[in-house]
Amino acid sequence: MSQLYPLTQILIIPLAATPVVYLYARKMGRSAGYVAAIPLAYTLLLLLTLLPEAAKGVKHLESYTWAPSIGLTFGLLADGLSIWMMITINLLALLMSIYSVRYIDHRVKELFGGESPSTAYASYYALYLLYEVGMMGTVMSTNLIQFYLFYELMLVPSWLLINNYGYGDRERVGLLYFLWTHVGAVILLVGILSTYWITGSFEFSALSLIAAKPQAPFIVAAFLIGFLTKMAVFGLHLWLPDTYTQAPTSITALLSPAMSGIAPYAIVRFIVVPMYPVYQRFQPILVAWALITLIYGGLMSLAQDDVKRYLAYSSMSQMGYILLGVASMSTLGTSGAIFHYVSHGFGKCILFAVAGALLYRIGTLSISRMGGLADRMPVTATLTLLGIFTIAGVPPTSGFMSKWMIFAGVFDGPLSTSLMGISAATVILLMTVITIAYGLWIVKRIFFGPLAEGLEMVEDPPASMEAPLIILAVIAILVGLYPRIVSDCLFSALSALHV
Amino acid sequence: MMTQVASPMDVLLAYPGPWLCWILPIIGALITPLIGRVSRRAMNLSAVLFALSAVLSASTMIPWLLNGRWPGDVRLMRWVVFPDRPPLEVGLLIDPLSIIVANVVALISFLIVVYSVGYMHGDPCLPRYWFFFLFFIGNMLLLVLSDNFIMLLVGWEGVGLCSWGLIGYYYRDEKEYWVGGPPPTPMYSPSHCGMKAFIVTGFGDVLLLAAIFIVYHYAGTFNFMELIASSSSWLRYLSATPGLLSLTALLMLGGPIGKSAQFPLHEWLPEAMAGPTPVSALIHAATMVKAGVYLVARVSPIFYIGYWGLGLSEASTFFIAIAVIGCFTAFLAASQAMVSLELKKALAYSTISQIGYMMLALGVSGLNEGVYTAGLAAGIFHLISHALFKASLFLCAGCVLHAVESIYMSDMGGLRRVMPITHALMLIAALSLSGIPPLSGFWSKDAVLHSCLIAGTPLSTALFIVAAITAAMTFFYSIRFISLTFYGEPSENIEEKLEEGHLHEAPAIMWTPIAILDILVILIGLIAILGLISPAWSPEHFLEERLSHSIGPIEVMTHGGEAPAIMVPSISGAMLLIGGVAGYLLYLGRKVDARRLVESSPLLRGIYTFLWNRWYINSLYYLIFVDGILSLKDALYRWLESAVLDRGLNYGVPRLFKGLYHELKRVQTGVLSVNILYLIIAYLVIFISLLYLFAGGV
Amino acid sequence: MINIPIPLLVLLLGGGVLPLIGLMAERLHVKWLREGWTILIQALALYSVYPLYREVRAAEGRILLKYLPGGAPPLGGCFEIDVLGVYMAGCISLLALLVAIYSTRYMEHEGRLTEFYTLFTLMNAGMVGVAMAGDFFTLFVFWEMMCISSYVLVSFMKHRPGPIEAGFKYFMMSATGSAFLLLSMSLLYGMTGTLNFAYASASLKAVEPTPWLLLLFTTLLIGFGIKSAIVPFHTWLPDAHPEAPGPISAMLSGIVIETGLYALTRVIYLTFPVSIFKPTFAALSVVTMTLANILALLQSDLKRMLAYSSISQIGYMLVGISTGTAYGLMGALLHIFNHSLMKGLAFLCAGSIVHQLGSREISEMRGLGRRMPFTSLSLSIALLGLGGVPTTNGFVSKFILFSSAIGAGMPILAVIGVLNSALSMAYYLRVIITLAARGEASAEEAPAIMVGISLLMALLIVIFGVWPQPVIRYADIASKCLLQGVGRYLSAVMGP
Amino acid sequence: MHPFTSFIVAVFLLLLIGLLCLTTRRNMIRLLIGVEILFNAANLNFIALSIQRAGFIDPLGQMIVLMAIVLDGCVVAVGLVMTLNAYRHYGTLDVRKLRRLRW
Repeated sequence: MSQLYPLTQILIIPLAATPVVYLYARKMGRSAGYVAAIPLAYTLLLLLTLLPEAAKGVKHLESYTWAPSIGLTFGLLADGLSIWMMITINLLALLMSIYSVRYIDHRVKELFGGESPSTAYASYYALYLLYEVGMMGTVMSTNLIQFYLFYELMLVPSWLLINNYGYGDRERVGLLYFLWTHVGAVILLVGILSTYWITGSFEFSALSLIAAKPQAPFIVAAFLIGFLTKMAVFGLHLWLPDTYTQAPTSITALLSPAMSGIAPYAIVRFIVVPMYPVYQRFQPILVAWALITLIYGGLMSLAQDDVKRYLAYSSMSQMGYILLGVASMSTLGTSGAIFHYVSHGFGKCILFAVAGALLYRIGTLSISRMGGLADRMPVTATLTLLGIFTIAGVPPTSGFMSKWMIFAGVFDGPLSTSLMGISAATVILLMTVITIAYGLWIVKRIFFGPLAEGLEMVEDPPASMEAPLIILAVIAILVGLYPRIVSDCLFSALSALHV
Repeated sequence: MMTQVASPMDVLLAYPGPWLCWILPIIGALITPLIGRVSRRAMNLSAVLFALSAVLSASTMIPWLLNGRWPGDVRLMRWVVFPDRPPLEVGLLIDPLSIIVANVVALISFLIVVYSVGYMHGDPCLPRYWFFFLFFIGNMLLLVLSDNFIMLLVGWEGVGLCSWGLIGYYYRDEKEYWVGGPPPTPMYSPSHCGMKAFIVTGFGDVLLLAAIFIVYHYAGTFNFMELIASSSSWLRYLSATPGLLSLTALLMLGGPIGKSAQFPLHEWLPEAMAGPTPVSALIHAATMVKAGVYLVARVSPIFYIGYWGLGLSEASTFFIAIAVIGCFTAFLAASQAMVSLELKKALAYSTISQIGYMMLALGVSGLNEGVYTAGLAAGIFHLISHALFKASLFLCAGCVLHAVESIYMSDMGGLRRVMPITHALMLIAALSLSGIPPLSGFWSKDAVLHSCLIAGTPLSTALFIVAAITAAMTFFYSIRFISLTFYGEPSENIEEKLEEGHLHEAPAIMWTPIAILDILVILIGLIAILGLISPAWSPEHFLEERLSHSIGPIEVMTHGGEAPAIMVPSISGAMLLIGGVAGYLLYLGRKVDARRLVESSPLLRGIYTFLWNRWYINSLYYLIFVDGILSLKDALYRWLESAVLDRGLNYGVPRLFKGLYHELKRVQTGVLSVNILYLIIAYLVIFISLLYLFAGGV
Repeated sequence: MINIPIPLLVLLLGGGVLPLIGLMAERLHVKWLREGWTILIQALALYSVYPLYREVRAAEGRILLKYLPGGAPPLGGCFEIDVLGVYMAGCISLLALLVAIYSTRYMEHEGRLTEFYTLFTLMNAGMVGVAMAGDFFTLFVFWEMMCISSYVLVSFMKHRPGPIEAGFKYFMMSATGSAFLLLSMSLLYGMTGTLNFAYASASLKAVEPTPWLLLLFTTLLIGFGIKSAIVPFHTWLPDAHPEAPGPISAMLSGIVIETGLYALTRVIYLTFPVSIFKPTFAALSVVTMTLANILALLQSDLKRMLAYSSISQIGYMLVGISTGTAYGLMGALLHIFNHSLMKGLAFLCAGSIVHQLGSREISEMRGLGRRMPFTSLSLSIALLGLGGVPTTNGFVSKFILFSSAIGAGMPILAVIGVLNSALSMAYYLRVIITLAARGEASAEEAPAIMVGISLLMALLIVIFGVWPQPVIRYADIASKCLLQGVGRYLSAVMGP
Repeated sequence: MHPFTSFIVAVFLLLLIGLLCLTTRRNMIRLLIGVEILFNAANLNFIALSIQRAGFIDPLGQMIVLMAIVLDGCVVAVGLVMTLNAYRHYGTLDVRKLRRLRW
C-alpha cells in the first residue's frame, strides 16, 4: 500500500480535480456535484484501506523535503488519532457534495434568478474541493508550519463560499468569520514561532522538548487561544452564530462538524500528548470553560427562533463537551473527545442538512412558522431525530459511545482525586441534561403539534438531498453498535496518556 | 462462569434463549413497520409474533431458575478494548434475578401487544407505534439481562427513548389527548409530556452515570460479577476518601429514582399518562418503571458487602436512603391518588406509591445483616405481583377510557352494568392492589411490611408505620376509583353515550389478556396460601432461596430478626379496615358526600388543595426549571449575548477602529508645513530619547 | 574600460540613449521602438545580474570592488558589491522588467513617452546604483538620480491637478530628506574624515555612543526615513503613490521605498552598534504598522489604501531589521522581494482597473470580479499575500519576520505584528468582497499584456509561497553579508 | 573659543532658518528657497569640516560640495517646474491651497 503514497494521493487528487470540476461545471452546471464526489469517494476508499493498520497503532508517514534551510519537511501522517478525523471530513465532504447538487442549484437560482451563470456552480465546487483539501491537510500535517498553512488555507475558500453563497448580510458575516478565526490563528502562529526558537524545529515530535522550559505555559496559552477561537468556546464564540446561520447550509454542514472540530484534535496533538505536565496546569480553567460553553451554548440555543442559529449554538454547546473530554486529561476522555468529534460530525451534518432541506422546501428557517411537519416530512423528521440522538448521546447511535467515554474520562482524570473534584464532575454531568432539553424541544416545535399554516403542500426533499443523510445516520448507528472501529484507533494512539 | 474462549457463534448457539429474547424484538421493531407498507394485518401479526418470540425465548431460561443451575455471565465478544484495563464485553448475566424479571417483562409485553391490536385498531400511525413498542421490549430485556453497566445503559436509554416516543405518540397534540386539568389546573400536550419524562429521567440518568464512572475509576470494570467479586479490594480503595462512598451510593440511586419515579424525580410519571393506555400499562406501570427497582437489586450486593462484609459504615447510606425515599414516595403518591380526578392518573400515583414499597423493601434489606434476602425477595415479589395487577388495572382503564372518551372519573360512573367483564377484571386487580387476601398483592405487600418489621432498627420501625398507613390509603383510593368508575349514578357523559348507543363492552382481544393477568394474580395468591402449610412452598421463600445466590463471595445470613407471624397480617388488616370504612362511607356507599365534607372544614379543604396541587412540587419544579431556565435564557440572550458580547465585540471593535481611523486620519492634513513640522518634532523626539537612553542625558 | 557594474552600466547607457531612440521612433514612425528598447534594457539588466553574481562569488572575500575614476578609497568613490547588493539589484530589475512590459500597453495613449521611459530607466539605474554603492557619496549621487526621476514620474500626468500637488509635496519632503542626508554625510565626514562605508564602519562601529553619534544616527534616520516612508515621515506617500501612473505606483511602492530602507539598513548596520538601532526601529515599526493599518482601514480609494498598506509593510520590514540578527534581516530582505511582487502586482491590477473603469473608488468596483475576472483574481491573490495568508510568499516572509522578533527576545513586538497583520486582513478582504459582490460595474478585461503580467506575478506569488527555498537561499546569503561578512567588507577596501 | 565653533553655529542657524521657512511660509518659491538653505547648511558644514584638521584642507569635502551644488541645481530646477505646473492648476503660489489630497 505504501508504494502508492495514499496520503499524497488523498491530498493531491482533490486538488488536481479542482480545475476539472471547474471546467466541467462551466459546461454542465449543477451536476458537477456528482463529478466532485468522484475524487472524494476515491480518497475515502484509500483512507479506509489505511484503517486496519491505524487500529493496530501503526503510523503511516509520507514525508518530503520542503525547505531544508529552516529544517522543514512536508510530511503526511495517518495514525490512530488522525485517521478518523480524516475519514469524517472526507465522508462529510463526499456526502455534502452530493447534497449540494440540488441545494446549491436552489441557492444559485435564488441569488441570480433565472439565468444562473455557470461560473457560480463552477466556483462553488472548485472552492468546495479546495476547502476539503485544506481540512484534510490540516489533519495530516506532521509539523507546525504545515499545519498552520493548511489551517489558514481552509479558511480562505470557506470564507469565499460564505461570502458568495451565504444568506443575509453575508459579506459582513464572512468578514467576521475570517477575522475572528484569523486573529486566533495568528496568535497560534506566535506560539508556533516561539516553539521554533526553543526547540529549533517545527516538527510535532519536538514539542515535547518545550515541556520543561519556563516559556511553556505561554506557548500553551497561545496555542489554546488559537484553537479555542476556532472551537468557539464561550467568549470567543461570537463569530459562530452569525457565520453558521448565514453560510450556505451545505457549507455550514462542514464548518460546524468538520472544521471547528479540528481545533480539539490539534489541542490533543500539540498540547495534551507532548506537553502533558504543562497542560495539567490549565486543566481547571479548561474544565470550567468547557462547562460554561456547554451550558451557555445550550441556553442560547433554547433562545433561538432560527433553525440554523439554534444549531449553531448547539454546536457551541457540543464543542463544550469535546473540550471537556480534552480537558479531562485521561485516555478515555481524550479519546472520547475525538470520538465525539466523529459522532458530532455525523449528527450535526445531518441536522444542518435538514435545516437546508427545510429552507429548500419551506423557504424559511423561522421555528415559529413551523410546526407539525412530521406528517408532511416524515423522513426529514426521522433524520432530525436521529441527528439529535446522535448528538445528545442516545443509544444506539455513536454519540452514546463517545459521550460516555468523555464522562468516564472526566471521572478518570485528575478530577477524581478528591471528593470536591468528583462533586464538581457530577455537577458538570448534571448540567448536560440541558442538551437533551434543547434537542427535544426543537423537534417538538418543528415537527410536533398541529400543522402550521401554509405548510399543507410541503413534502420531503428530493432523494439526492435525503440519501446522503440516510447514509450518515446509518453509519452513525453502525459505529454506535461497533465502536471498536473508532475506539481501537484512538486508544492505540493515546494509551500513553493514562495516569 | 463462561469466559471468552468460545467463538461468538458458539456462545449464541449454546444460549440462544437469552440472546434471542432481546435481539428478536429489536429486529421486529425494524421489520414490522416495513411490513406495514404491505399490509396492516400482516403488520399486526408480525408484532404479535415477535412479542411472542420474546416470551418463548425468555421462557427457555425458566428451567435454569427451577433447577438452580444457571449459566451466569455469558460473554459474546469484546465491544470496546481499553488500553490497560479489562475490555468491555458484550455479555449477558443470567441469574435468578434477571431470569425472573425478564420473564415477567416478556410475558406482560406479549399480553399487552395482543391488547394493543384491539386498542389501537384503525390508528394511521400504527407502524410507528409498533416500532417503539417492539424496540421497547428489546431494550427492556437487554437492560435486564446485560452483564455490565454500559449495556445496561444502552437498554436504559433505549427504554427511555421509547417511553418518550410513546408518551408523545399523539404528536399532533389534538386537545383530546391532553392530560391534566380540568382548567384552571394546567393541561399538558402529549409532546410536552414526552419531553418532560425524558428530561426528568435524564436527571436521574446522569446521576447514575456519575456513579458508574466513579465505580469504574476505582474498580476498572463495568461488569457486575467482576464488581461484586473484586468488591473487597476496590471498595476499600474507594472508601479511603471520606464521603465518597456515600456520594457514590446516592448517585447510584439517582438513576433508579428517576426511572422509577421516586421522590424527588417522580413528577414525570403522572404526565406520562398522555400516551396510549397500553403504553401506560406496559411502560409506565408494569415494566420500565421497574427498571430502577431491578437496578437497585442488582447493585445492592456491592453495598451489602461493603456494609456487612467490610464494615464500611458509609455503605449503609445506600440502604437508608432508598428505604426512606421509597417509604416517603409511597406515602406521597398515595396521598395524591386519593384526590386525583383522572382515572389513569390515579393509577399512575398508585404505581409510584407501590414502587415506593418495593424500594422500601430493598432498602430495609441492608439495614440488618439477616434481612437481606428477605427484603430482596419481598421487593422482587412485589415487583412481580404489582406488574401483573397494575398492568391489568391499566388495561381495564384503557377499555373504560376507550368507551367513555374522557379521562375524568367525573365523566364516568355506573359502568358496572354496561361493562361487566371489565368491571370484574378491574375489581380483582384493584383488590390485589389493596392487599386483600388471598390475592397476590396481599402476600407481596405483607412480605414488604414483614421485612420492615424484622429489620428491627428504629428507622425501619418508623418506616413500617408509614408504610402501614399508606396501606390504608391504598385501599381508600382503590375503592374510590372503582366506585367512581363502575358504581353510583351514571354521569351526564355516560347518559349521552348510552343514548347514542356507543357504550359497549370491550372486544375479546382486549379483555382476554386482562383475564390472563388476573388469573395469574389469583394463581400466585393461591400458591402463596400453600406457603401457610409449609414455608418452603411459598413463592417468597423460593425467591429468597434463589436470590441469595446472586450475592457472590459473602456468606449471607438468611435469618435475622424475627417477628410474630401474625403481627403483620393483623396490622395490615386493621389498616384495610380503616381505609375500607372511609372508602365505603365516602364513595362506595355514598353515605357522606365527599365534596361537602371537604368544603365543610378549612383544614380538610387545605389538605385537599395541597394534595390536588401535588404538594406543589410540580409547580415548584416548573417555576425553577422550566420558567427559570426559559427566562434565564431570554435574559442571557438579550442582555449578555446580544447587548454585551455581540454588540461589544462584533460591532464595538469595528466601531472602535472606525473611530480610531477617523481620529487618526486627521494626522494626514495635506498641509505641507504640518508634514515638515512632524518631521522636526520626530527628529527632536528621537534624538532626545536616544540621548536619554544612551548618553546618560543631555 | 569603464569600471561600472554591468547592470548599472546597461541601465545608464540604455537610459542615456533612450531620448535618441525616442526621437528616431517619432521621426521614423516605428511603433514599439521605445518600448522595445526599454524592455530590452530592463531584460539585459536583469540578465546581467547573474554574471555579476558569479563575479561576486568568484571575487576574493566575495566582495567585488570597482573604483570610480578619481582615486581610491577613502577619498575616491567606489562600488563595493556584495551579495546583498546583487540581491537588491535583482529585485529591482525583476520588478522593473515586469513593469516595463506592463507599461507598454498601459501608457500607449499618453504623450511624452520618450521622457517617461528615459526617466523610468534612469530611476532604475539610480536604484541599482544605490544598491551597489560602496561609499556615501556614490550613494548620494545615485540617490538623487532616483529621487529626481521619481519626482517627475509622479507628476507625469501633469494635465491633472492631483499628480502635480502630490508631486510637489513629494518633492518638498523628499528634498528636505535629501538635505538631511547631506547633512548627515557632512557629520559622518566630520567624525571620521571619510565617506567610505568600510572606513566609517571601522572607526564608528565599536565606539561608545556619544551625542554626536546619536545626532548622526537621527539625521541619517530622517534622511533615509522620509524616502522609505517610516511613520511619521510617511505623509507624502499616500498622496504620491496613488497619483502616479499605474506602473510608477507599482515601482514606487514595490521597490523605491524599499531601496530607501535598504540604504538605511546598509549604513546603519555598518556604522552603528545594534543596541542603538534595535529599540529605535522596534518603536518605529510598531508605530508604522499600527498607524498605517488603521489609516488604511476605511480608505475609499483603492490605490490610496494600497499606499497605506505599503507603509504598514515597511513597518513589518522594520521588525526584521530591528532584531539585528541575520535571521531577521533575511526576513526583511525576503519581504522586500516578496513585497515587490505583491505590491507591484496590486498596483498593476489597480492600474488596470483604473485604466478600464476610470475610477479608483472601491465602492464603484462592485461586480468587477465578473467583468475583469483575471485582473480581479490576480488582485485578490496579491491582497491575500499582503495579508499573509499561507501559500503566498507574503506569509513566508512575514512568518520569518515575526519569528525573528521572538528569536531576538521581543515577543511583544511579534504579537503586535501578528495582530496588525490580522487587522490588515480587514481592508484587504473588503476589496476582495467588493470585487466578488454582484454589482453594476461595467468594464472590460484589461489588454492581454497587462493581464498576462498580472497573472504571471500572481503565479510567482503562489510559487514562492509554496516553494520559497530559492529566494530564501539568496536572502540568507545576502543577510549574512551585512552581519557575518562585515569583516570581509572592511578588509576588501582597507586591506587585511 | 574653538575656531570651528562659529561654523557650527552658522550651520545650526541656517538649519533653523531653513526649517522655519519650510514650516511657516506659504509661498512655494520661498519653500524652495528654504530647501536650498537646508542644502547650503549641509554644504557649509562640509566645508567647515574639511578644514577642521589643522593645516590640511581635505579635497574630498570640497569635491562633494561642488557635486552637491550641481545636484542641488537639478533638484531646484525640478522644483521650479513643479511650482509652475502647480500655479497653472491652482492659480496661486500658496502651498496651503494644495489640499486636494489628504486623509
